[in-house]
Amino acid sequence: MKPKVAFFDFASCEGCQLAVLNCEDILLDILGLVDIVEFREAMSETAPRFDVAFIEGSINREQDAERLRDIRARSTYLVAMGACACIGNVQARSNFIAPAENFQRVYGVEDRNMVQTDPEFWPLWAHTRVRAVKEIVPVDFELRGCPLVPEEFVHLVKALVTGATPRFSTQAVCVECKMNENECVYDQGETCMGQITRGGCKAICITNGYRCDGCRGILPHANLAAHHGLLQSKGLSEPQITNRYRLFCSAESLGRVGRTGHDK
Amino acid sequence: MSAFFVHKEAVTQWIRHLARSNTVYFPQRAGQSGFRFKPVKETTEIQFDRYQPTLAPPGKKLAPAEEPLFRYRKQGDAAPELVPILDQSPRILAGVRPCDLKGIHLMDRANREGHGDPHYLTRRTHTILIAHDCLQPCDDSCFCDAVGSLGWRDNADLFLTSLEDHILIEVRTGPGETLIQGMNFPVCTDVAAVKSRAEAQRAQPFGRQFHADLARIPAIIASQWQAPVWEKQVERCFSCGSCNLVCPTCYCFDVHDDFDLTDPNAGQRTRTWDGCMLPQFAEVAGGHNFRPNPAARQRHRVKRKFEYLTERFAEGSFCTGCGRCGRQCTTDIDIFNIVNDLIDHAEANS
Amino acid sequence: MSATPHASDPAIDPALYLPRMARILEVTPLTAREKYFKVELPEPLGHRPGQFVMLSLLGVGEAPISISCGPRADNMLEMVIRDAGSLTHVLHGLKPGQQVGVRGPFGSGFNLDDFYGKQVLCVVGGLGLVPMRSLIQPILAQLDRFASLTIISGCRSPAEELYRDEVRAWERLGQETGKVRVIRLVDRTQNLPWDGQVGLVTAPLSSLPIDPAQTVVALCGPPVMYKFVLLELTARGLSHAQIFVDLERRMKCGVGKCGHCQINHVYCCQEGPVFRFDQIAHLPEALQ
Amino acid sequence: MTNNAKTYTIDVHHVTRVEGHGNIRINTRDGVVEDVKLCIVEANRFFESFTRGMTPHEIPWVVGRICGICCVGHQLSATKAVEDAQGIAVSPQTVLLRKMLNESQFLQSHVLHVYFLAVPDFVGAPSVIPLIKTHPEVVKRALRLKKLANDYTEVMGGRTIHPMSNTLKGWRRLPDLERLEQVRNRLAAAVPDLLETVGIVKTLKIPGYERETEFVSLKHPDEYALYEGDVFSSDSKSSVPVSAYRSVTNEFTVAHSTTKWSRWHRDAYAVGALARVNNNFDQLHPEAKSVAETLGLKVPCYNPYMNNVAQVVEIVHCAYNSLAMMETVLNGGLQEEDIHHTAQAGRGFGAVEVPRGILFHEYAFDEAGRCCDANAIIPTSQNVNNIEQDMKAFVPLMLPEMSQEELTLHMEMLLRAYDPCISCSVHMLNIDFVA
Ligand SMILES: Cc1cc2nc3c(=O)[nH]c(=O)nc-3n(C[C@H](O)[C@H](O)[C@H](O)COP(=O)(O)OP(=O)(O)OC[C@H]3O[C@@H](n4cnc5c(N)ncnc54)[C@H](O)[C@@H]3O)c2cc1C
Ligand code: SF4
Ligand code: SF4
Ligand code: SF4
Repeated sequence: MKPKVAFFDFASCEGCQLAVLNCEDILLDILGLVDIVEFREAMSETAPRFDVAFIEGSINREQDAERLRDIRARSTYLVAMGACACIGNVQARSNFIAPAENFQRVYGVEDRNMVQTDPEFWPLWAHTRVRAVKEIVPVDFELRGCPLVPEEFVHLVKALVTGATPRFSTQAVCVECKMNENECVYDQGETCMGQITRGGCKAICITNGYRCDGCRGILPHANLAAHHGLLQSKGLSEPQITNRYRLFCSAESLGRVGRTGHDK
Repeated sequence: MSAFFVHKEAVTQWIRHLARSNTVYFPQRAGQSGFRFKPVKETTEIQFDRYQPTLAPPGKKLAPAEEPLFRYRKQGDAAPELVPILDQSPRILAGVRPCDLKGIHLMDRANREGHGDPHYLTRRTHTILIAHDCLQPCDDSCFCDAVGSLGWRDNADLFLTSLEDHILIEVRTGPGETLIQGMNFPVCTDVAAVKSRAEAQRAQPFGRQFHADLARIPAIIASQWQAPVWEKQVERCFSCGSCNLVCPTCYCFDVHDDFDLTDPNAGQRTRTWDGCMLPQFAEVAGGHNFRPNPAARQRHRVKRKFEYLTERFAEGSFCTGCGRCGRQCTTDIDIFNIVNDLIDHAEANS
Repeated sequence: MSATPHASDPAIDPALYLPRMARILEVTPLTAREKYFKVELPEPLGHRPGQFVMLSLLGVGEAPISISCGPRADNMLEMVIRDAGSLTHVLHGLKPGQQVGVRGPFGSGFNLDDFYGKQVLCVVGGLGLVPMRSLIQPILAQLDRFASLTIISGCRSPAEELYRDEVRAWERLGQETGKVRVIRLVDRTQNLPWDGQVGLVTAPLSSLPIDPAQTVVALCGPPVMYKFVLLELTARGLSHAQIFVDLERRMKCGVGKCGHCQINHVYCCQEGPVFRFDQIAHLPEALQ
Repeated sequence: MTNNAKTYTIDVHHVTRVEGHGNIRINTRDGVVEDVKLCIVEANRFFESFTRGMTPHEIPWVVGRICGICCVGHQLSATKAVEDAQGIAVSPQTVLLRKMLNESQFLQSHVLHVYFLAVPDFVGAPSVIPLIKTHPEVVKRALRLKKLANDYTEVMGGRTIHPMSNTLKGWRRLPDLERLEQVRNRLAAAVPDLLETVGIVKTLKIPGYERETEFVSLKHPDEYALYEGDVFSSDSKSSVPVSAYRSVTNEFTVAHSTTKWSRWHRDAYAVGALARVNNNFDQLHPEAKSVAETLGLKVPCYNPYMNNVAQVVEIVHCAYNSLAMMETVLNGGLQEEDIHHTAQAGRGFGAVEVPRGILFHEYAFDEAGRCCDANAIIPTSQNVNNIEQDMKAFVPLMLPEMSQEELTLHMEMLLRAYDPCISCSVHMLNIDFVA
């Protein structure tokens, strides 16, 4: 029996679903291994139950959390797909800003006043807080990265089919940087999050001339004190450092690095 | 064997010439500060003078970051078809410096011991080494002289020494000889004289030196199991493994299987670089980790280079002093400093 | 001109990493987490007690697994596998008739010469019984060549007991011959029926009727066990040279190349996994 | 039973095969349309709020995350806005590379939309998956084209989604010319596939509903505007500079509104492929023009369902135009450029055409060079008003002829024809009015 697979999206750019659709040369082979029973971005069908639910996006509202719990109840395995689902991604930066402030900045004072005085709107903004999927329901596997790494998606699908345990890197991005023989970002006078970031992306950003901004989240064993000190020694100010730590891995770095609470 | 004294320009032409019918790797500029061993093309700049150790040592061409061990195809009840993947493509590594030359020698030893590793050794027999001497330290991170790599030339097929605008080419092996056949290079009549002129130009002292004789270092380090140096030196360590992966004498690996999407009955077993500084390196099923903290891992790495493998293979040092690990460590942990700290600590407490 | 290669290296064995195929003959659950496997190889394995094989499934992976049977002339290989991860989980789903890959045997193993004529004491914890059986079987097969055999076998609860019937058969053999003693322990009965003792494997050691001068010990169990058993044995006056330990480390190749199994300067897969303890007692990482 | 007696409540939750979440709700009573609403139910992500504090370099990289489908467009529009704010002028080489990067995404996005999201409707399939069995050649061809377009993006940008090579002042790592040459050769060889595409689209039965509207797009004196130009209106027949974009979008909130609406010269306007083809038809590549003719697209065209055809026309245009640009790069080579820049204070504006229409970005930076104000207006939010107007106009026409199912399908098709990208809904109030 081919496993029944479904895709669901929450607050995200839907780039991870697209990354799956972008596996053009192997898409048909993957469809030979699994049955896709729900994939809103690409098809109209829906299904009551599935073996594997892929969840894309962060959970920002209670109504989304409810929908997620329902999906969890209907699936055997649940996979968090992409940085939004795994760690909250860039939008989790808004957790450090007061909700009313967020609202005003995007919609202006008038709209903010309107929604603040009309109770019908309250649940929609007052409770907005960006959460990773694992903050709400148990997650079996994580496909990290912004966007996810197609090779890891394929690896996971294969493992699900054979019954093997999928293996994802728990090593720093530096490992893959060395495998690619990249020049270290620090040797170019820049700073990098690679040393404390989970690998698995083949250090693609550095390989293409950029630095690592940590989209795959902070390693469990990360030496944050050392990294913070290193950034300081390279001349970054405290606000600059905070900004860097919160670029992608905000939710995961909550309480681990930098200040917490609301910034002005 | 024979020796030639050739103008640099002609040597450059010769390397380009070799590259037309062979894969020739030569250190080439990469990025703002680094060099890489990359295949020589028509447009490649071949120069021997301005050298920085490459990001990865040339020996890694013999043990790539990821390499298939074998391919398989299951065939129902019958035994599966298994095909080992041995890379027999010929290659020439040119511009290899003494530290890396010794690194390859040490890799040869480790890979030939006991069960010989067929993948490394097959590549090795198909590799020709054109080495080049160093008369000046490449930068202030290296310490090749301190670990006895500087004079290394044993496993070179051809050994080159630059002297002003000429290069002395010493032929050391049969395969080396074939590379200069038909070149009509001017024969060097007095090798000893050229060498002593070169020797006179060699920097003194050459690069960083330890606070103790190399011969005493294994015993000193052995006595320092509990030294506070370990903890102090790794406070800043990220356990990123960079120091392992760029080292010319690190060869540990991990293994994994993968089947083909197009045919789930076929696939391959692959090995990838691993390193003892990485946190899960010594973790076993059930979660027990035999080296759970960075200090224990760092101690293992240093002792491998200066004590364990040194004794196992009766080599002066398994560290070649190339300085890569210190250069690549973003938090400036340098094996040279660790060893010196240990020596100092041992002296202070004896 | 094209470069001529160096002369071929006699150390090259192209098949070093290729598994031989074996067919599963029997799979029997021993506990909730462990299954017994009997597989048939194309030719006899030719192993010593205490050696291990690299067991693999193509497309899934490879792992070191102890040989659980004594040396034998036929093509059989017996193993006990705990569902502990990727490969072992898939192995648990296999049925007789299916194929597995085997490389080996690897490692040092026990040398029976060290045990002949001695009072043999085997101390095992949990899965340690699995490799120890490869030593116990040949001893039982030629009991007259040994002074006695004492087996102290502990596990966490009655539900985790391995080779339940076989161990009791050894016990009965002891009653018949008077040469074999089996002490079975559990840490806790967890309210299950239990006909053995309750406690740690170290408990019976202090009062065990053995002659320290005539005793040789074989020890295998989880990492925490060694330290305490060794303390007890030393207290009984045994020297390190009389004790053989069977250690576990992470292994990826089995042939001394991948570097994972190093204990200080020693390669566990080459010089081990069985060591005479005096040869490694000075290694700080040996019993971590 | 007279048609006039129809009383429907059509309520499509989370319309499928579009980017992001949107609901359609239509109430009719006794054949009279009481209410048509398009509800955007995507959760807020507050990009314009949390970008504050970021450096100029980080902005384009991060705001690309507004949308994975239009990530290149967001990145390029933001890059232009930040460069404007930072007083950076870029070289012709960089402009050329950015145009290529942008067109690579046009190719990818249009192919995805036409084949995977729209075609199933026309052949009555719920998704592309059944088509693998019934129309394997079509699916394989589509996959081949999409792969080619993706490889093109990857060569230009480093990866297909959220590429990292482009930055302020130029390219961090220039595209590899060998790989570009391979893509060029494959693209040249793909022209037959493209023409096949045209053939297939020709067989599709496109609903014939029309409503005159205002078309807004970039316009450039020298070329079919996709990367640069002023903002042009088909109503006023004139342009305003990008910096005056607020006078174009005029975002406003209406009492029953589900989103922020836009309007310029009349109650609503449309952006996207159809708007561009209408506004800039003369500058299309000749091959694209002839394809438009083959497919019966004559400007001005007021049938929104024809947007899919306009997309095919643009696929052809981008293919030929890209081949020409690749030729330029391959012949002239590429020069490394200095991309160092020290952040400074300033405000700037940027706009590019993305597959779904015109995309505006605006940023301001404080004295420390940190972002202090941000605004992005995406094509779909500009289109939403127009889509609702279309629905209001078409439902009464369709009602007498169609069953509820057909009507629902036609409404979904209409929405999908606009290729809405709701994920990017930076400016959409997330209010679901469905009780
Ligand atoms: C000499 C020897 C003999 C053994 N004998 C037996 C035996 O008889 N029976 C038995 O059941 N077991 C035995 N084992 C243990 C057995 O080898 C492990 O349980 C087995 O390796 C698990 O493999 P797996 O693929 O199922 O688990 P894996 O999926 O490999 O994972 C199990 C655990 O191993 C670690 N791990 C392994 N590889 C990696 C990696 N690449 N990255 C991160 N973590 C990793 C992790 O801690 C993980 O939790 C023996 C081990 C040795 C060394
Ligand atoms: S290099 Fe860093 S930012 Fe880039 S994909 Fe990898 S983890 Fe993400
Ligand atoms: S330990 Fe460091 S200095 Fe020594 S050989 Fe390895 S990388 Fe070079
Ligand atoms: S010593 Fe440096 S390079 Fe090595 S693991 Fe630690 S931080 Fe990484």
